[in-house]
Amino acid sequence: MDYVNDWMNAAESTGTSIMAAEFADGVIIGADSRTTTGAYIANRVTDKLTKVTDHIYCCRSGSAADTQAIADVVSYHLNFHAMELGEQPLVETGAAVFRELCYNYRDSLMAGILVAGWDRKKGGQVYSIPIGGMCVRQAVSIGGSGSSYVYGYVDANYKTGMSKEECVNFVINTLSLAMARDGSSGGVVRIGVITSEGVERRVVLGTELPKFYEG
Amino acid sequence: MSSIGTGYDLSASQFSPDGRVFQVEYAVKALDNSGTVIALKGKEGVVFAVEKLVTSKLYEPGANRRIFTIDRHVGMAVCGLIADARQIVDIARREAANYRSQYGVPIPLKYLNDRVSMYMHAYTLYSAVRPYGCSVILSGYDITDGPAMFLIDPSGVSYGYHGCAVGKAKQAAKTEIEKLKLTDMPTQDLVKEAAKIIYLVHDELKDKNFELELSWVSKETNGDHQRVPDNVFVEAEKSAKQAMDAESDSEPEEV
Amino acid sequence: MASSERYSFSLTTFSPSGKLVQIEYALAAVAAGAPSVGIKASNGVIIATENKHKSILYDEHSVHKVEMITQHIGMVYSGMGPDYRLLVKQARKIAQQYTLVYNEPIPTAQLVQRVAAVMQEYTQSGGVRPFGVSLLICGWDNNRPYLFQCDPSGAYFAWKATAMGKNFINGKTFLEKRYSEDLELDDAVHTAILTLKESFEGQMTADNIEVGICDVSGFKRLDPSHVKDYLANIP
Amino acid sequence: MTQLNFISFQSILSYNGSAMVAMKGERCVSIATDKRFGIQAQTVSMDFPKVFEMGPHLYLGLPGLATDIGTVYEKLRFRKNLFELRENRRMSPQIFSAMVSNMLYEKRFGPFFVEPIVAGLDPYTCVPYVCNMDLIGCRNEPEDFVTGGSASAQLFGMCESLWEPNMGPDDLFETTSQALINAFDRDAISGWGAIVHIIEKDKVTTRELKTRMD
Amino acid sequence: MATVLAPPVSESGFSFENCKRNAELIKKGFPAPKATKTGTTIVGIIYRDGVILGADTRATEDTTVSDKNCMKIHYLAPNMYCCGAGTAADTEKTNAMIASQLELHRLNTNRIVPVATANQMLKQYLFRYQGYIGAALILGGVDNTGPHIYSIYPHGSTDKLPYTTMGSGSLAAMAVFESRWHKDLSEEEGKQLVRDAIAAGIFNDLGSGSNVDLCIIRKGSVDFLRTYDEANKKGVRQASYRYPKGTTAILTTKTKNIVVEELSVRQIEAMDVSS
Amino acid sequence: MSSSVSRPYYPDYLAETPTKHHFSPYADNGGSIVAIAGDDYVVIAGDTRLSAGFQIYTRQQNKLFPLTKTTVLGCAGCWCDTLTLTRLLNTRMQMYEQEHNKTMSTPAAAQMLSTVLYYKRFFPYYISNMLVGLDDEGKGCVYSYDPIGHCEKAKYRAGGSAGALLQPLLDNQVGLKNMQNVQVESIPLDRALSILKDVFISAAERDIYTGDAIYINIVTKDGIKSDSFPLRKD
Repeated sequence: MDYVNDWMNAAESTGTSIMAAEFADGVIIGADSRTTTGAYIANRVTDKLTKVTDHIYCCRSGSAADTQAIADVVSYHLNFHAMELGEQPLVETGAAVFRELCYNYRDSLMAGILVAGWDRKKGGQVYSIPIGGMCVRQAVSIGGSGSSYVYGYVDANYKTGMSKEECVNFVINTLSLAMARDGSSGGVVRIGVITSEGVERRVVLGTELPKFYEG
Repeated sequence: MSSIGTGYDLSASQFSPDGRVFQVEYAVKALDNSGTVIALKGKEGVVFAVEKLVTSKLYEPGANRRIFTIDRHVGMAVCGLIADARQIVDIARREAANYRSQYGVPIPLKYLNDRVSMYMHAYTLYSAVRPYGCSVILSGYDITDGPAMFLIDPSGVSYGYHGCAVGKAKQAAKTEIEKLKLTDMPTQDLVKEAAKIIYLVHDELKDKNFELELSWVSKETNGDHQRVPDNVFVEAEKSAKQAMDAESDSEPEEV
Repeated sequence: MASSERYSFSLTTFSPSGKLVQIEYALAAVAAGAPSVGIKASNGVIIATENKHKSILYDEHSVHKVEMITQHIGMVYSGMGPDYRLLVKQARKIAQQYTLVYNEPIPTAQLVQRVAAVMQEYTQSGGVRPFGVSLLICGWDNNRPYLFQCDPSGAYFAWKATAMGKNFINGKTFLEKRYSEDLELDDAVHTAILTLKESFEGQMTADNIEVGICDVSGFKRLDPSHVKDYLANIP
Repeated sequence: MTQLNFISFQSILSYNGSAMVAMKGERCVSIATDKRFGIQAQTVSMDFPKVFEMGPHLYLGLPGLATDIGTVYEKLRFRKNLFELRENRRMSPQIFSAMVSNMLYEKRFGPFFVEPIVAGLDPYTCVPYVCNMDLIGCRNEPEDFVTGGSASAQLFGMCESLWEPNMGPDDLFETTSQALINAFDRDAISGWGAIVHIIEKDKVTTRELKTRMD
Repeated sequence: MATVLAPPVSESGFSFENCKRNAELIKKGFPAPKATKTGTTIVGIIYRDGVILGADTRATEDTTVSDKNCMKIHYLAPNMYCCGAGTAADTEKTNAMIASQLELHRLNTNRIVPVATANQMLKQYLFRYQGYIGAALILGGVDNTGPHIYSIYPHGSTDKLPYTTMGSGSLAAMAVFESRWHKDLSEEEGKQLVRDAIAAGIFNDLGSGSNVDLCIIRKGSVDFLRTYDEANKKGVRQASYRYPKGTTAILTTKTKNIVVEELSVRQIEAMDVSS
Repeated sequence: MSSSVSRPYYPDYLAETPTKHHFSPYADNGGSIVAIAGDDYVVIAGDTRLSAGFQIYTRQQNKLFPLTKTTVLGCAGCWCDTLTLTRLLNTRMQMYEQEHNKTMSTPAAAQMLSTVLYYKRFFPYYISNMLVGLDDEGKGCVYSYDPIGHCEKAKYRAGGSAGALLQPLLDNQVGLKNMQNVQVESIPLDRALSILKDVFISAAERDIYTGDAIYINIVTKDGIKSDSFPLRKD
C-alpha cells in the first residue's frame, strides 16, 4: 500500500514517546510531539499531555482518536465526581476510571496511557495503563513506541526523591534519546510539572534538545 | 397535630396546607420506640454504643445486631425499624462496593453519606412508597482527614456530629454527651464513656433487659471498623456498672 | 411527555355539554396574557408584543418574546412564557429537520402546520395539558409574506392582521379600522404599535415592547434604538 | 473471443448492465437509457424500464441492480406523492434530488445498488436541471450532462466531445442519442434498443431508437 | 398517519435493513461498489485577521473524474466553514447535519457558536462511527476568542493547528505552507499562499484537480470565493460534432403534451375547532 | 504504531513488528494511445503523462516509438515492460535488417510483435500496444494488441487507461457508426488530426491518468512527422 495514499484508512496515531516520573514534590510528565498517519506527519507540535483535572494529567499513546475520546470522557467523569465529592479527586481514582474504560473496551480501543498527578493524600503518583487495561503504580514509567529504546537509561538513571530540576532534566534526556532512535517520535519535548501548586508547562524546542549522547 | 385526619397525612407526596409532610414526621416517631444509639467522635476515632432492647429471654444473645460494617473502613449504627434499616445497610454496602470497583479507592465517608441521604430522601417524595422508619449513623476514620461521623434522619437530612444520640432516651443521652470534652478524648476513653451513658440512660422500669453493643473505627484499628475486642468490652462494661453502682443502690443488670 | 402508567390518560376530555374545557381554560390563559399583534404589509410582515416588567430591577432585553425560528420565519406569543419556550424549540427543530431532508428552507405554511400538529397532540395525549399559548408566526417565502395564528387547540388561521392576548377584541376592532391592503412595512410597524398602545397601561418605551420584521431579506427582531425611532413618531 | 482487459469491472452495479445519460439544453433537458435487462452476460429482456416519469417535468433514471431499481422507484414515488399532497405544490427537481440523496444516505452502511439520475425542468420557472449521484447519495449537479450505468466511461468520452451549450430540443435529441448509442455499442452488457425523452416546457417527446441488437 | 398503507417516512438516522443482503452478495463474489471519493487537496490557515480555507474541486470515482467542479468547502455556521475530504457523501451529509445542530445551538443560545463546539460535535460524531464514516475535515472559523483551525480525522481525532492540509494532496500543499507560512500574513498574502498550496495539490496529485475555491473568514464577515482561480481550462475543441437532424434512426415517436398549470397558491383554510 | 489492527492483549506499541509488503511485478503507469489510419497516411498520438497511484512521475514522456520510417509503435501501461519490449523490438528490427538486407514492412513488424508478446503468454508484458504504419500499398493501417499478442487490424483504435472513453467517439466520427444519411468517404488528414486532439481533450477531462500533452506522429510515404498538442495538467 502506498504510504502517501493511505491517509483515508490509516487511523491517526501518536507513534510516541511518553514518560512520567515522581520526584520529591510531585510528578514530571513529558512527551514528544509527533502525530502520524501512515508515514505522513499529520501534526508536528501535538500536545500529548492532556489535562484531566487541575492536578491530574494523562500522557497519551496509541490511536489519537481513541485516546482523545477517552481523555474527554474521563475528564467529564472526574470533574463531575469532583463536584459531588466537594474536593479534588485522587490520582488513584483518576487512574481507576481510565483503567475501567480501557479494560471494558479493550477490543476496540488502542490506547496506552500514563496517568500522573498530585493529590493531598499520596502526593505525586504515576500510574501506567497499557493496552489491555491493566493498571499499575510505578515511580517512573515510560510508554509509546519510543520507550523500548530507553528502558535501560531510565533504570540506570532514575532515583527517588530527585529535586524538580534534576527530574525535569532526566525526563528531557530520556525523551531526547527515545526521539533520536524512534522514527515515529519526534518534534519538540513537552513537559509538565505537577505539584500541590498545580501544573507548570514547558517546551523544549527541537533545536534545544540535549546532545550529550552524540559522540 | 391539628391536621390529623384531614387526609394530608396519608401520602408522602402531598404537603399539608401549612407546608408539612406528615408521613415523614410519623416516620421520625418510629425511632422513639427503639433502643438508644449513641456515637462519639474523639481525637482519633469514632465509637458506637447501642442499647439493644431484649424483649424475651428466649432470644439468643447477639441476635439482631444494630451495628453493621459497611466497608472495611465504614461502620453504621441503626435506630428504628430494624427491617427498614437493613435495607439501608444493604444500599450503603452496595454503594461502597461500587465505588471501590469503579474508582479503585475506598469510598470517602462524606460521599457515602451523600448517597445514602439522597436514597432515603427519595422515599419521601412519592405516594407509592413510604419513608424509611429508621435513622442511621455512619462512622469512618481516614489517615489524612481523621475521624468523621454522620447521622441521617428518615427525612434524608444528615449532619456531621462530634457526638450524637437517637432512640428512646436520646434527650438524656445528649445531655450526658454534652458534658464530655470529646475533641481530644482518646478512643479507649470514648468506649468507656459511651458504655457508661448507655447504662445511665437505660430505663429499667419500662424495658427490662438490654444488650450493650460497642464498636469503633479509629487510628488503633488502622482505619477499620470493628466491634471492640472482648477485653475492652468487658472493661468498659465493668466500669459502666461501677459508675452506676456509685450513683445508685439499684442492682446491676444482668446480661 | 409523561410515560408513567399512572398518568396515561388525557386530561383534556369532553364535558357533558360537549366542550373541551381544558382548551377553553387554555384560551382563557391566552386572553389573560400580554397582548401581541401581527400585521401583513405589501412588502413584508411584522409582529409586535408588549414585554412589560414588573420591577425596574429586571434586566430588559435579555429575555425575548419575539424569536427567530429560521432565517425567514419569526414567532411571538400571548399566554404562558415557559410553554412558549418549548414550542420555539420544537419549531426550530422542525425547521432544521425539513431543511436537512429537502435542502430547502421550510415554507411558512408547512412550519405552521407542523407546529399546530404538536399543539394538537397535547390536547389528546396522556398525562399532559394543552399549551397555554397562542402563537403568531410570520414568514416570507414564495415571494410573499405570511401571517398565521396557532391556538392551543391546534387550530391555525391565516391573517392579514390580528391581535391576541389581553384586550384582543379592542385590538382587532382597531386593526379592522386601520388596515388596508397596500400598507408598507413602516406603516405596519406604526399601526402595530398604535394597536398595542390601545390597551397599554403606563408609558410605552423601547424597553417594554418588542417588534419583529420579516421581509425578503429574512426575519429580524428590531433593536431598541429602532423601536425608539418608531415610538418617536407616535403622538 | 475475449481479450485480456486491463481493468475488469465486476461490481454488483453492473450485474444487470445499463447505460444512461441526461443532458441540459436551452430550456429543455434530455434523459436517455438503453433497454437491456441481463444477468451478467446473458440478455434476458430487451424492454426493461429504467427511466421513470415522476411528474410532468420530472424524470428519474435508475441504473444499477434491477431488483433495487423497483424498490427504490416505489419508495421514491411514495415519498414524492406524500410531499406533494402535504404541501400542495409540485416537487422541483432540486428538492426531489435532495430527497433521493437523503434516502440513499440513510442506507449508508447497506446501500441500494443504484446510482440515480434526475432530469427535469423546474415546474414554475422551467429552468433545466440534471443531476446524478453515487449509490450513497453524493450529488453531482453539473452545468452540462450526467452519465450512469456500466457504460458510463464510454458515455463520458462521448459527451465531453459532443456536448455544446444552448442546444435546442432537436439538436439535444441527436446529440443525446448519438452519445448513448455509440457508447453502449462499446459496452457488452448494455444496449439492445434505447429510449430518449426530451422534456420541454409544454411537451415531452419520447422516441425509441433503432440500434444494434447484439 | 402511520398505518400499514402509509408507513411513516423515517426522518433521520441510518437504516441497516439492506446490510445482510449486501453481505451475502459480497460473499457470492460481487464486491461492493466504490462510492465517490474526493481525492482532494484541502487546506486551512490562520492569517492576521482570521482564517482562510481552500480546496480543489475534483471528485473521483476510482480513476474517473465524476465531478469536475464540486464544492468541498461546506457551510457550518455564519462564522464557520468546513472543508471535506474522503467519501463525498459522508463529508456532505456530516457537515449538513452538524450545520443544522449548530444553527439550533446558535438560535437557542443566542450567541456566536464557538468553533471548539463544532469541533467537539464533529469528533464525537465521527468517533461514534469508528472511522466508518469516511470524512476527513478541516474546520475553520472565527469566534469571540479569535481564529481557529482544526483538522479532524475520520476516526475522530482532532488537531488544533495554525495551518494544516488534508487529503491525497496534503503533502504537496504542506510543502508550500512549511516554506512560506508565518503568523503575520496579510489577507492578500494569505490568499496567494492558500491558492499556491491548492495549486500544488492540483498539479502534483492526480486525485485533486480543476479549480481553486477559497473561503476567507474574518471576525464578522465571510468571503466565499467559488472558483477563485481556474487552474486548468478545458482544451478548445478543434471541430464541431453537431449532427444534422435525422441522423439517428428512430423507431417510434410519442409526444405527451403538458398543460402548464397556473401557479396557484391555496390559502390554507381556517379549521375552526376552537371553542 | 501505524496500523489500526488491534492486537488487544499485547502492548504492540512496545515492539513494532515488521510490516509485510506485497510485491507486485507490475505497475500501471497509465497513458492513452489513439491511432487513425487514412488512405495515404496514419496518425498516432499518445499522451505524455507517466504516473502511478496518485503521483505523476513525468509530464513529458513520449510513448511513441518509431520502428522504421513507416512504422510507429505506441505503448501504454507498465512502463518498465514498455522499455524492455521496445529494446527487444529494436534489436529484432536491426537483426532483420542485417539478415535480409531490407527494412521490415509494417505488416511484418505487426506479426513479429504478436509473436513476441505471445512468447510471454504466462508472464505477459503489461502493455496496451498499438502499431501503425503504411502497408505494402501505401495505405495507412493500425494494429492493436492485447497484452498476450492477439492482433487486430483496424482503421482506427484507442487504447490505454482512457481507451473506453476514447473508442466510442472514434466509432462515431471515424467509423461513422450509427448514423443515417452520411456519405461514407475516407477522412482527410486534417480532420483526423482534429478528431484526435478532441478525443484527447475529452479524455483529459475525465481520466486522471491522461493529460499534460500529446505527442503525435504522422506517418506518410515521406516519413514520420512529429507534432505535439497541450492538454490540461491537473
